[in-house]
Amino acid sequence: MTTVAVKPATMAQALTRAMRDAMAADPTVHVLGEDVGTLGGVFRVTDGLAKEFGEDRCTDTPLAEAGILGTAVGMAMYGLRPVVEMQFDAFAYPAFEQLVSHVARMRNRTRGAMPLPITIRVPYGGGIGGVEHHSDSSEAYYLATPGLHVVTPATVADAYGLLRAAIASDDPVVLLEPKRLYWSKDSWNPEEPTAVEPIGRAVVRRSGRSATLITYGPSVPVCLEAAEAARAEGWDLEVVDLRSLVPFDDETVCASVRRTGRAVVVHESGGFGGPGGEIAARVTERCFHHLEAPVLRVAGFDIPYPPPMLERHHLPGVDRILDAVGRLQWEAES
Amino acid sequence: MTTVAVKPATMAQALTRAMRDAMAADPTVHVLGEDVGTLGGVFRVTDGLAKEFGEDRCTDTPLAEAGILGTAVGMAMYGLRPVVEMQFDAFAYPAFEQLVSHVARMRNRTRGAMPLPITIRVPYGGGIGGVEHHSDSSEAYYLATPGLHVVTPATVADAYGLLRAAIASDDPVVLLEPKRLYWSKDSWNPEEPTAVEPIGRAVVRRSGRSATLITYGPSVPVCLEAAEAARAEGWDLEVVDLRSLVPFDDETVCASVRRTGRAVVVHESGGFGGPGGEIAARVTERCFHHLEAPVLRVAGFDIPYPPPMLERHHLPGVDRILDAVGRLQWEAES
Amino acid sequence: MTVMEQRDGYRPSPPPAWQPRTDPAPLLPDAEPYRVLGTDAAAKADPGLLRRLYAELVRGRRYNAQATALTKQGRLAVYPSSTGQEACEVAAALVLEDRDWLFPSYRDTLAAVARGLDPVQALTLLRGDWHTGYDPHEHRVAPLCTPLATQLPHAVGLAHAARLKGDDVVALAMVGDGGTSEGDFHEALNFAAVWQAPVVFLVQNNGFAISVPLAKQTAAPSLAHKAVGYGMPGRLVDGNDAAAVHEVLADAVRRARAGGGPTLVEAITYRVEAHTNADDATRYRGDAEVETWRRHDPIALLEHELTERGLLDDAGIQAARDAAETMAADLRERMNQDPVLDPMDLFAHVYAEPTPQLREQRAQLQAELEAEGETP
Amino acid sequence: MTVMEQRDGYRPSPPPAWQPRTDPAPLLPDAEPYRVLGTDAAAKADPGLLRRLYAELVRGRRYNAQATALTKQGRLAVYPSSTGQEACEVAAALVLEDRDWLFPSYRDTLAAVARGLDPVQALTLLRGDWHTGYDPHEHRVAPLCTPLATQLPHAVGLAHAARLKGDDVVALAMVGDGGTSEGDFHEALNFAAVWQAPVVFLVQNNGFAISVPLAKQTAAPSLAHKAVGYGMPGRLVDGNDAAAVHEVLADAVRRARAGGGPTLVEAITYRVEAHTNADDATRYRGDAEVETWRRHDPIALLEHELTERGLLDDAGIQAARDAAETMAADLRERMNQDPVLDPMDLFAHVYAEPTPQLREQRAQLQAELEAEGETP
Ligand SMILES: Cc1ncc(C[n+]2csc(CCOP(=O)(O)OP(=O)(O)O)c2C)c(N)n1
Ligand SMILES: Cc1ncc(C[n+]2csc(CCOP(=O)(O)OP(=O)(O)O)c2C)c(N)n1
Ligand SMILES: [Mg+2]
Ligand SMILES: [Mg+2]
Repeated sequence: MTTVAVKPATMAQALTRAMRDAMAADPTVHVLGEDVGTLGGVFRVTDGLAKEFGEDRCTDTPLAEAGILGTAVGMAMYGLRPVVEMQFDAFAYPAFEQLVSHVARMRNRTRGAMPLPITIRVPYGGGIGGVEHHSDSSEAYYLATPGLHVVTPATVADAYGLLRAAIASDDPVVLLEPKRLYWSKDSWNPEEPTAVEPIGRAVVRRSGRSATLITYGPSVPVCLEAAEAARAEGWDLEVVDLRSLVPFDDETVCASVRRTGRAVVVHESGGFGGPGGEIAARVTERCFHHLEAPVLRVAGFDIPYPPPMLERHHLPGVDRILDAVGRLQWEAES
Repeated sequence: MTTVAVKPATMAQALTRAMRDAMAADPTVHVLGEDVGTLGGVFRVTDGLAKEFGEDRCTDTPLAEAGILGTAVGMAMYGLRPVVEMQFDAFAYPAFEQLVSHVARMRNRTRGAMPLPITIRVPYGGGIGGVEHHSDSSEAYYLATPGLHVVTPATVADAYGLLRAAIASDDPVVLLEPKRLYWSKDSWNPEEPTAVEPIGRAVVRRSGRSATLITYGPSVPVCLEAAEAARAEGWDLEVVDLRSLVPFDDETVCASVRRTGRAVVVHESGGFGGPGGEIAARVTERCFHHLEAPVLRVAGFDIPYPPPMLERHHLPGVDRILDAVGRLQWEAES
Repeated sequence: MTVMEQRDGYRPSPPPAWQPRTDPAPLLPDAEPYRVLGTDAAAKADPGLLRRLYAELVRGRRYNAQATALTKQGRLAVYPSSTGQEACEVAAALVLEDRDWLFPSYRDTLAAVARGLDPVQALTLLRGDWHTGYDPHEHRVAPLCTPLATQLPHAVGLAHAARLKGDDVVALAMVGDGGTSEGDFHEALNFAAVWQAPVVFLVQNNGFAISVPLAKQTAAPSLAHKAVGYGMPGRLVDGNDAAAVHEVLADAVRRARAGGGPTLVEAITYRVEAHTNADDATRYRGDAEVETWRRHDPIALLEHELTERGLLDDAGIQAARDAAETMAADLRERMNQDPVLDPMDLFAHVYAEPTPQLREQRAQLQAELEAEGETP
Repeated sequence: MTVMEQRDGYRPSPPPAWQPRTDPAPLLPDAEPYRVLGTDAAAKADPGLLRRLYAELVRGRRYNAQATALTKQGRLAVYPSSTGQEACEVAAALVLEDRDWLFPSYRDTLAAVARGLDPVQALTLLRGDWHTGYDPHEHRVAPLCTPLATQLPHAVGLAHAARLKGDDVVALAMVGDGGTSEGDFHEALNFAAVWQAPVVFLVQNNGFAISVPLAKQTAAPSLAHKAVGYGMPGRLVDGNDAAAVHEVLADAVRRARAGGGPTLVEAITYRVEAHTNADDATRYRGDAEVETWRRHDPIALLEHELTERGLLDDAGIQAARDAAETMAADLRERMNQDPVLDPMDLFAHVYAEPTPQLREQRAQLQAELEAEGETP
């Protein structure tokens, strides 16, 4: 074993380490995808795995996403635990039929006889100056597909923990990796044993009493920044990082909203039909009489992801979040 | 021209008639898909078109959905107006990349220089005893894809009107056709000129004062039935048929909810991440202080569509709707 | 780099990477489909195998007829019959070892049954009480697959996984002529060839994809010719000649087992009945064509061969039919019983553990059923 | 139908539907890629065409160098260079008539430029100020396509539509070796052949799909061999020999125009630079291989031919270079200007008319920008 990184580590390194540890612990774990072998992936997240475990364990596939996911289904049928890398969010779409019609349903179709422990790693979201088709936020599609778990880390430690959990899960897990956090660092130490995060648990990243920002993935750091900035306005914001979109942690989210009485859902994905609608609706269903104001949403616009030079106008930023917080009817008029 | 049907007509016949009228009026309208020619489609919705307009206008394609939609893109680029039939909801998934990455975006990518006037007809939903993959409600996927219009008829007249509008639209329109309403009849007269429905307009199907049922497609008749049954409980329910999911008619929906103060969204698609979340969230954002209770949702369960013998347990029925209405906090406790 | 620098670099002949890596000639199918019955090759066929094939064909034909009858009685939601295609179905099942895997499409319940699956379990999907009615691991039969061609990459992945594990397992995947047009067909065959996976692709070219005839499906010389584009051999076989199908598949299986990689087999056959009981085939084809094919019937072909050679007498024929009738009677009886269903199963298998959301929904349905007095 | 009825139906020979509908032999590519330069065929080549190709190659190389330089100056977000592949790019552009259509991939800005597109417009996508920087109808160049192989069915549909309309239009679609593995490649070629659409598929086999070499992409004898599986001819050509590429494409275009249907052309070339400026090619290939290919350079090959034959002298070479430098200087200058962007464009082209929802969102952004004092 070679040393992967010194602390602080990046999210990309934590993901690499998670796969490496899983592959070392369990010979049935196989990584496959485009350029994941020799190159180590276009984001270098699989760096070194082919060298350490051989090309049969970390395989450069032909360039065909349905083929990648479809063969992963067959490998999982035979008892392997494939970890599939989709090179970019939009390039997972060719595999959509395999995902929806097989990956998500095989356990159910076979009354549990044929579970598919497949991890599907999807780099998602924008903010990296990528040209079209390289910055989609596709979580709405996965969310609406029963049979999939959908998780997304916002911290280096969670990247490790959630990927380990995904690989260990007997069910298919879509791991949405926020591209623009790949190179974010924190003090996670890759040389020390690190927790496997149970899938389905949100976490309060910052406590506050005025209102709750409900968010995940790439928007978590933005919300934390907004919460800091909000202090100047006299607001003490709580930030909940969902981490898992499916299953959804109603308990943690609702406990927070009941405490604060106000909430804003923040995500980069388009607003219309996006995760925010589901989240706002379920929070409202459960916390209606605790709400001082409707749950608001700050999301990407309902447009195809913009070209690099315009993306900053699209991405939910601190100002837009504070603006929404300001509209939470602090002087309730009825 | 041959006579298509006498009154009353079925929804399937109205759809056929819409294509026939559009093809007669505009030589650039072309129908393509699997079995749409000689056979007239597995639901017979394209019956007679190949005979009347020739196989070049109504074409049996090879069996490949991405190919069908992808070639339709090219045809639209050259000025045709393709009307594509996807044989069943789940068999549209192979075309997902073409849909999301091209159909929905081409106008935007080219700053309006290359609009794609493509109609994509997708038979959707269950209740017809179909085996797996034949009863999906896939609207959540289309809803979350900016650039598409998404419409769905609940009446014979709307089937005609919306399909005409879809074909006339310079933008891609996904027309979700409720399978179990294909053979529903009403007194629509196919021999008389019939209105093209403007896309984006909901309609109040039944006026009422107690609460609003917000619904669309196959759930409209169920909601109307529920509204009748609700009279016994002393509730006078309003039923709004959305018809168009994108664009969304906030005006009509919110006007109704502001009037009634209570709302239940009803659809057959899975609840989690389904259209109901979006609808409930936006209604709440806009009508918060008019709401006596949270907007509730009655939806399919968050499971793969069940086998025929169990589907009745899955589908939102009258009882489940009335049950939700009953939970609208008629004696508001705060 | 400027243009100038290039001038010295002149080398007229291209780098050696250009040599084709495989010779295409052996990959190409013969012009005529391979036949055994009624040809000289028949003499070399194993009589025991032929008799076994015969018994299974007779049983298979009866199975198809019984299943179709069950749709008329409302006992099956739908049935895509393989009548006329029994030679392919049966040969595909018989050519495999127990440890091998079969990947059937929706039309291939017969292959699953011939492989040993309980017909009632094989028909669960089409009866409508559940999706897959059997544990795929028990007989190594993957779930009947409805989304066309999507089962092909599964077969490749499974075969590849087995090979990586060092297991001697071959996967045989079945697909129709229409299914070959899907992208998944292409991707699966390409992966199989690149990985040299031990998999055999059996295309049953039965002339139609629902109403669409082959000529609207492809312009290829034959579907077997697609093999060369992946670097695997393509074989063309008379799909109504059970002995020929078995031999060609057996060759392919042997090759796969020996590490020789995948094979694409096109079996030319005919869908004698409608696409399913719900289909009206008269809308798109004439009786004459059907009749031509009925006269090239797989059972008749094999029966003729066996009786001519004295390998089968009237008693043998009767025995095969009696066995088929016994199977049919048993099937009929068991399919006439209403399956016992638990609505709570809707939530039981979506995930290993139901999510909190599904637990809520399960409780809701449970409460509804109790209110209705319909407690399971 | 019982088994009994079948017996009379015995007919050993199969129905005539079995005859292969096309002869595969003419569809198969030659074993060796077609070459012109440095062979006897060169004598027959049109000197005017060769000189035109040469000028475009020189300009193309310079264009590639300039675009790559612009990435270093931060003026382009990313650039996938076609250095070393200019013969394919240029021949693809020059072989088409004005009324024909070109379907380029992300790597093919050069082909678009050689077809007449303003280089600044062609580079818009890669500069990042918009997606497609030009009106596709103006030069009949479809938007540069990033999702691999998805442009191929577009080309087929467009060509088919033109033919239905009775227009004499051919579509030429470009794709990489990696792109041939995608399902869309398969579906597009199949549709094209079934419809006999006037389309030419040009595969630039440049040895790599990012880091993945051809041997991991396919086991086929050649990519051109895939053609036979669709029933169209496959041609293999030296992709660095501009005269050969032009001739093979011209044949295919002529065939398409005459109603002969589609052709698949595989041009064997090499991606001399990294996948894009963001890629580190040393991670997956050695310098030696690159050097071998640099010595089989498309410009050098053609320059050698022209000078040997007295069709080009030093003055001619200099003139080509001067023209290229002029283009590069102009490109540099114009790319160094910041594009003027209107954030409101985000909402302008999603639909013909913005939806009420988009109007709300536009108003929100407008208000934000006004608040920031950043009114457009
Ligand atoms: C992806 C997909 N598209 C469409 C269908 C609908 N469909 C079911 S069977 C069929 C025809 C299949 O023809 P073929 O592959 O030749 O098989 P056969 O029915 O002849 O056995 C079609 C179009 C499907 N099941 N899956
Ligand atoms: C559907 C899809 N999957 C993955 C990618 C990411 N990607 C961009 S270029 C590339 C390699 C393409 O190789 P090839 O087709 O040989 O073209 P080349 O880059 O060599 O010109 C990949 C994998 C993509 N653009 N689209
Ligand atoms: Mg068929
Ligand atoms: Mg390449």
